[in-house]
Amino acid sequence: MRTLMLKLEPIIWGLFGGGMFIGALVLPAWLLVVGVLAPTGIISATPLDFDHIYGLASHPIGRLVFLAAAALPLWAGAHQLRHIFLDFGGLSRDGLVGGVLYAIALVGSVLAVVAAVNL
Amino acid sequence: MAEKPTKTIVVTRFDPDVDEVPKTQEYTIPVEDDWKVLDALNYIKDEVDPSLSHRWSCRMAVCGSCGMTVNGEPKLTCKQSLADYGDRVEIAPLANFPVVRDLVVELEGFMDKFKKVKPWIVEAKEAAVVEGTNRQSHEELMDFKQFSMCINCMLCYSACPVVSNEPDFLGPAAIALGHRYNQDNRDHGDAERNEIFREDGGVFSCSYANECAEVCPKGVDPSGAIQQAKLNNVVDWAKGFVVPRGK
Amino acid sequence: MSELRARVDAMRPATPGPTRTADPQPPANFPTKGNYFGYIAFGLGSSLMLLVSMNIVRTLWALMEGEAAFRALMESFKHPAYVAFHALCFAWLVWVALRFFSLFPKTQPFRIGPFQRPADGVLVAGLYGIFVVATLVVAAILTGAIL
Amino acid sequence: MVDVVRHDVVIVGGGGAGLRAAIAVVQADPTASVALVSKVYPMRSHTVSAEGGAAAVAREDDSIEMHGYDTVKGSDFLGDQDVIQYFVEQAPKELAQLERWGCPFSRNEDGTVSTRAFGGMTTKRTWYATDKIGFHMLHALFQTSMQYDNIVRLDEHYVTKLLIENGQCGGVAALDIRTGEMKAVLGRSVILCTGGGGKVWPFTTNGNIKTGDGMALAYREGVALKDMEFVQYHPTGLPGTGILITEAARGEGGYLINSEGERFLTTRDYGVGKKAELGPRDMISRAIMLEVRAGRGIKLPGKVGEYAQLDLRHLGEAHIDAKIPFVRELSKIYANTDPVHDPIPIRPVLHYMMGGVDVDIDGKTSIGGLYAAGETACVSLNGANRLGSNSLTECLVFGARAGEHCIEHAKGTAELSEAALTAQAEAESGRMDALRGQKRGSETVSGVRGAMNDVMEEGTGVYRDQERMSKAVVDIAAVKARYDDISLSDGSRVFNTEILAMMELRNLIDVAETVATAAVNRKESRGAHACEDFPTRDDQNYLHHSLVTRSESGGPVFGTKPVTLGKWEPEERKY
Ligand SMILES: Cc1cc2nc3c(=O)[nH]c(=O)nc-3n(C[C@H](O)[C@H](O)[C@H](O)COP(=O)(O)OP(=O)(O)OC[C@H]3O[C@@H](n4cnc5c(N)ncnc54)[C@H](O)[C@@H]3O)c2cc1C
Ligand code: SF4
Ligand code: F3S
Ligand code: FES
Repeated sequence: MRTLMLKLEPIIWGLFGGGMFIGALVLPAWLLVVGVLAPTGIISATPLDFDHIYGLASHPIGRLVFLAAAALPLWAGAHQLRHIFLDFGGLSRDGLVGGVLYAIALVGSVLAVVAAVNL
Repeated sequence: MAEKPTKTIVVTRFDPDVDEVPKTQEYTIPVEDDWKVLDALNYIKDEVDPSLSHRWSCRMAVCGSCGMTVNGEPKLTCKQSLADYGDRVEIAPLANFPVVRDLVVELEGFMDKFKKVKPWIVEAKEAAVVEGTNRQSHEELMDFKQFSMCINCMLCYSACPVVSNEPDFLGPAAIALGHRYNQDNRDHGDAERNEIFREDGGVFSCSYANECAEVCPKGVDPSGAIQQAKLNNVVDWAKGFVVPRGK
Repeated sequence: MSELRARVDAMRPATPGPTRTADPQPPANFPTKGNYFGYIAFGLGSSLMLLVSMNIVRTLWALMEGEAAFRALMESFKHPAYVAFHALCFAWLVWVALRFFSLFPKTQPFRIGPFQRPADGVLVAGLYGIFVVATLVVAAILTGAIL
Repeated sequence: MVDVVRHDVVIVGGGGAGLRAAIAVVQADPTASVALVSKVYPMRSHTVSAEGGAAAVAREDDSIEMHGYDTVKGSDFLGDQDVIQYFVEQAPKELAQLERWGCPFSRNEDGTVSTRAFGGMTTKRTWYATDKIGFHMLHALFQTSMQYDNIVRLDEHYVTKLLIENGQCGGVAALDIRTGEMKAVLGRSVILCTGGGGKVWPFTTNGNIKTGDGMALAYREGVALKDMEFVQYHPTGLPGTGILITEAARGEGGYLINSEGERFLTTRDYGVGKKAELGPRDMISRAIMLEVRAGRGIKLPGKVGEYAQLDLRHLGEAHIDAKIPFVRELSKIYANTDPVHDPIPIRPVLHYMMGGVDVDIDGKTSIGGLYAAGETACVSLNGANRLGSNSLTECLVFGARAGEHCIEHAKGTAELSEAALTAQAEAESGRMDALRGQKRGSETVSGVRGAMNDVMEEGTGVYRDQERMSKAVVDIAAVKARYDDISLSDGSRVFNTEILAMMELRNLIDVAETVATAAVNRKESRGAHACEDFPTRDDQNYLHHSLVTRSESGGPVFGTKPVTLGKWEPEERKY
């Protein structure tokens, strides 16, 4: 597992970098609007409205943005967690931990693709 | 005459023939206000306890021998003012290194890593025998100049959490040095070095803790070098897809 | 945390030295003090992205499944615990984003093609600007204020 | 039993000269094996601290001839002209080679290597890398040397003795500092590249490791030390620490001023003429001393005495940061002065030893198989006064030449009796064991070192006179006696730095003794040797090199050797 991970480092790191970027640009707004302001009624409920969001997400560009915002930060998160784990002495279990984390990211990405294609 | 101010210097001592593990020893000494931390150690060595061992030479922040942990932080002791600390100053060997004696650490591990990155100009394969000098624009020089300023003082290694945990990690200074040559337009060794950078313990082991850059006394910014090297590797790797390797 | 140790083989040479050495000590301030704290908080913060993005995957999935599923999901977001969690993530990620952007410039080569990398301060200011604008635009789109 | 390691060539010292020699050996013979023995990791060698630059003809408006003449004149006609001719011819090749090895030289607009003005040089011929040439040169050489697996480094090994058998040098006895054990490092030829001995004096630009070891090692085996009275005082060191502010600061346009704010090198006649701040070092150091004597020095409390100032303010921040950033960094850290806003306090400080192990142009000493190069050697390039930026180039040119000749010699020589050489190392090992933690009288290493420093500062300063020099000869003998009463307190084997300090002190005292002896025997003023009672140069009686050899009983014996003249006849040295 670890050997495979080492081979794939450049891609993973690329995904990580992209994920950090997209995550930093999109996620805070998403969290603020959909996660806090709308549910508490501080602003109107439009962001929670199916038609509105569906409209955004089904647009070709919307699909891409949603897909990117869903899939890439998964890799960023998985990668960072793996490194934190390493920083606390997890080298001997890096293969396992990294494997699980990246598997999560991979599954999430696949689900995101399926959803983004099929909506 | 007014009494000179004094400070208590707490020094880590270790003699492998006698001590199981390192211990500390305190020295209360008169100090001058323009002293560097190193001056206090030299005072102790000369006037109080000649059995204290520490490395130093240039006392002008350029030879890189005098790195130690001062009050928990890695410092170049000939550069660091003693006056920046209170009455008690703790001086220990650099973290993350095996300790040979007192404040002297084992450097051979670093020398191994240093050599691994091929820190020399690799000539182009078909290069003709040259006389004279290469041309290099100021901009080309600036592509790597910063990374050539490393004095091998090892502060960055002693600050990096990855170094504590991954024995194979090439580490900040060595990678910065390899990257320095990759960025030098006179060098043709990128491919070989990138290969090494991709191995276990290469550039991708760095978590970008950035502490290496924080502690570097020479402004080398090894963490920047490592991230740039990662980027180069990704580009390189992507190119490898388009143009298969093994030409 | 006092149990935290550097590996005994950290920085050990390929061929062991001729005399016995004392074990390496870990950096004294790791992980709770100074820059280390920031670094760890950053790492943990960006790991939050994993959770947040999973939520986006979930949202996408719900969108695919249809209006009922989506509505149920949105309803669940109204739970105070969920709101608190999202608020925490928001604050943390804003900080993560700012730290990320301030560390970003030096990861770039000094020259990109014929262009000289701008001064770090300028780049950081630019990135902060992009961050603010992007956040506002995304928020505006989500709220339906534009588009 | 001591460990025995065998190589073709043994090089002592990993500074500029030692590394260049090592590379020269393996390039001349790729099968040769080299032991590079150094008491510190090579990149810690004091070459690292050189700031200003390295000289070699590079520009259209310059010529080999001019570089030669400047060097001869700088040496006050005591340089050997065949050596100087070879040096100036080789210099551009060596620096170009260093460039191809990756040294990050500063550049001109068109991408060629940039050169700057330096003291005593007619035109801009000093190649530089901002103000850290030594650092970059050393690291480039060290890193380049790493690609040769047959250069075997023995880092942190302290050479205590040359192994000599039948008048041939067959290796060195080296103390492994890490283990405290002696090794016999055998080779068919040995090059000493151990650098200078600035630590003889209390106030010096030199680092802690510059203790004249190579000079003393050779001296103790009967090799003569040449021109030892000539030691260079650099005009601009920081008071207190002695840290160097490079001549490049003046090369880039800095002024020297006295307490009245007067640029005294232009307003008064100190012999430097229109060159002003870019006059040779000996003259400018004397000018500063005379200013101080005339009451125009600036006083500081404490031991550092009076000083002058180096004013860079008119250069502006941008120029300072572009060309001499390290000067700014050093001034800020070690003098609490930002040269952009305030003049830097400076005073003359001991910097460089023109003299050293007597060698010929090939680096050969009087002992077969023993060579020397770099600051530790005296190939008679520098004569009575070195021009700034010639010495780094010297390390390259004569390091390479010594390397090439010594592998030739090694190939043509039979091995010496290994048993005999090892027995000597064995004896050294015993001596070391006895020395470690030895209890004698009440003296300490630092106490005796301080006494030696005081004697030499008093007797062999910028200005000298017969009375003070004679006194130094007597006093240094007394210091030598005190040395035998030193007690040591560190009895441990591993990384025992006290025993190193003890052995270094021995070397320093030997060097000091030869300096004082040579000085008192030169009753004239020439180059850096300025006698107040003999204020002029006397070519009639003193146009010769001084040699000091060690007598059977251990004392110094004075002798002389002719200077090789050539196309440049001695003339009055006026700028
Ligand atoms: C502050 C400063 C600035 C200078 N600036 C310039 C300049 O701008 N231009 C210029 O041309 N020159 C300059 N010089 C002079 C020049 O740097 C030196 O003359 C030159 O570097 C000497 O090089 P070296 O190789 O002979 O010796 P060093 O670099 O001193 O190396 C000596 C080596 O010998 C080893 N060694 C010594 N003793 C022993 C022993 N007993 N056993 C084993 N190893 C031993 C040491 O470990 C070291 O590796 C400057 C000098 C100083 C001090
Ligand atoms: S990168 Fe900086 S901290 Fe690390 S060894 Fe080099 S100079 Fe020291
Ligand atoms: S501290 Fe270590 S983790 Fe990377 S950025 Fe520096 S090498
Ligand atoms: S003594 Fe040289 S860097 Fe501190």
